[in-house]
Amino acid sequence: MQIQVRLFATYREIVGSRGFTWSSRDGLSLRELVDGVVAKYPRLAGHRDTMLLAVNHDLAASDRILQDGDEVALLPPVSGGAG
Amino acid sequence: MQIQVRLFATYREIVGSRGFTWSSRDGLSLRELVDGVVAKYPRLAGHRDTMLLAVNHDLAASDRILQDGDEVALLPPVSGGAG
Amino acid sequence: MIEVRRARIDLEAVVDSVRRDDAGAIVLFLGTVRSDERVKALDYEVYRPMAIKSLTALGERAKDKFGLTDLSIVHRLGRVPVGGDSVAIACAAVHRAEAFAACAWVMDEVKRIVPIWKTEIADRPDRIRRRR
Amino acid sequence: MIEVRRARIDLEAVVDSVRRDDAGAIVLFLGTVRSDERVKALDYEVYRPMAIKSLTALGERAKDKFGLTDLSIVHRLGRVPVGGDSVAIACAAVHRAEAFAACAWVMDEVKRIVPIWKTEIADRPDRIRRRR
Repeated sequence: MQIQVRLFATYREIVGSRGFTWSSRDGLSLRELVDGVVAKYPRLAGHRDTMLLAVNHDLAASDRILQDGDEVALLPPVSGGAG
Repeated sequence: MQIQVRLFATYREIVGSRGFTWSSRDGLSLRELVDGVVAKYPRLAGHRDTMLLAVNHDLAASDRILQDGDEVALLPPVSGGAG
Repeated sequence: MIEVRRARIDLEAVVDSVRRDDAGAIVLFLGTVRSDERVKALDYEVYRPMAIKSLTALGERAKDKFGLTDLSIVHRLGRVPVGGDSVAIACAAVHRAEAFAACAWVMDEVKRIVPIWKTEIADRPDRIRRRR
Repeated sequence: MIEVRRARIDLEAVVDSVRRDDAGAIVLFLGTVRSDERVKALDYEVYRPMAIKSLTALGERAKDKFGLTDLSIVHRLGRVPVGGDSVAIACAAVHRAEAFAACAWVMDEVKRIVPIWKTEIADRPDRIRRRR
């Protein structure tokens, strides 16, 4: 199956891209996807503790089983507002 | 001496005027002035407990001794803002 | 900006009056005339020189108490229809907590100490009454 | 009104979007870019579909929690210079206590859960850094 991976702010800069398509076997969990992405881009490893994960625009737990066509976003800590 | 008396809202309606000049001996206290005004307009009597007093645009205590030319305002409870 | 005015309040002007590059937060409070089955407007009476003096002193107290970078208070005088703004208070501060706290406090103080009185204007002229 | 936009925020439009005759109080919060010796602007990056979904849900939660008559949230995207407004939140309620409490709460939540990130744009390009 194919997963769309989106990256923002610091993660986008580390990876040097706004996102990519990730191909995998069926039944992949969100945690396994992140493990794979971090293995490919080791500089993301130090950010895992503060990383938020979203599937199809909603926050998701890492045991979530992904479906073909899902959009997964790796989100650094947010910082909206001013100041 | 001459004191300018100003009336607002309910008091203005009771007295039927925005104010008047009050002539008196020197050394009149604010309390004595209010006593005189209430004696002349007895329908103000029921409002004395909630009446605020100002002399020359500042709140004043009733033992204040008035000077010639002072502007005294009798103020009903205020109600600015909306709602 | 401390003002008591008969004309409509210009919100953009009130907010702009407190803008400064060192402020990170502006809180604007608007008191608006709420509809009521009997009321079509409020009429504000003001003891103008005392109100200006009192609002100015209140503004200075608020700046000190909350460390505001700036503050403006504008209150209407005369007839304000349902839906209209009676009062606008803008507080600017480095951080938002102070701006929120100051704006709420200033509005409480305006209702407590500033010589302004309102009268309800009824949809039927025989029903005018004073509102607190 | 829930919006994420590149253009300047129109305050009058944001306030007007929450006006209703049954509201007696409107509180508008503006987050503005504060000056800093090193910073000339902030640059906002937004995960737009999730931000819109998250702001919409936040607005509904705030209306329920505080009994608001209406609420609007507008956040900028892209470059905002010092002195510019990054975010505007307008809350309308029957009474002012609810409008103040809701507006402060919504701003806290925006900073906590909405996928928006800012980067400081320095006066010297070698000094860009991310700000929380």
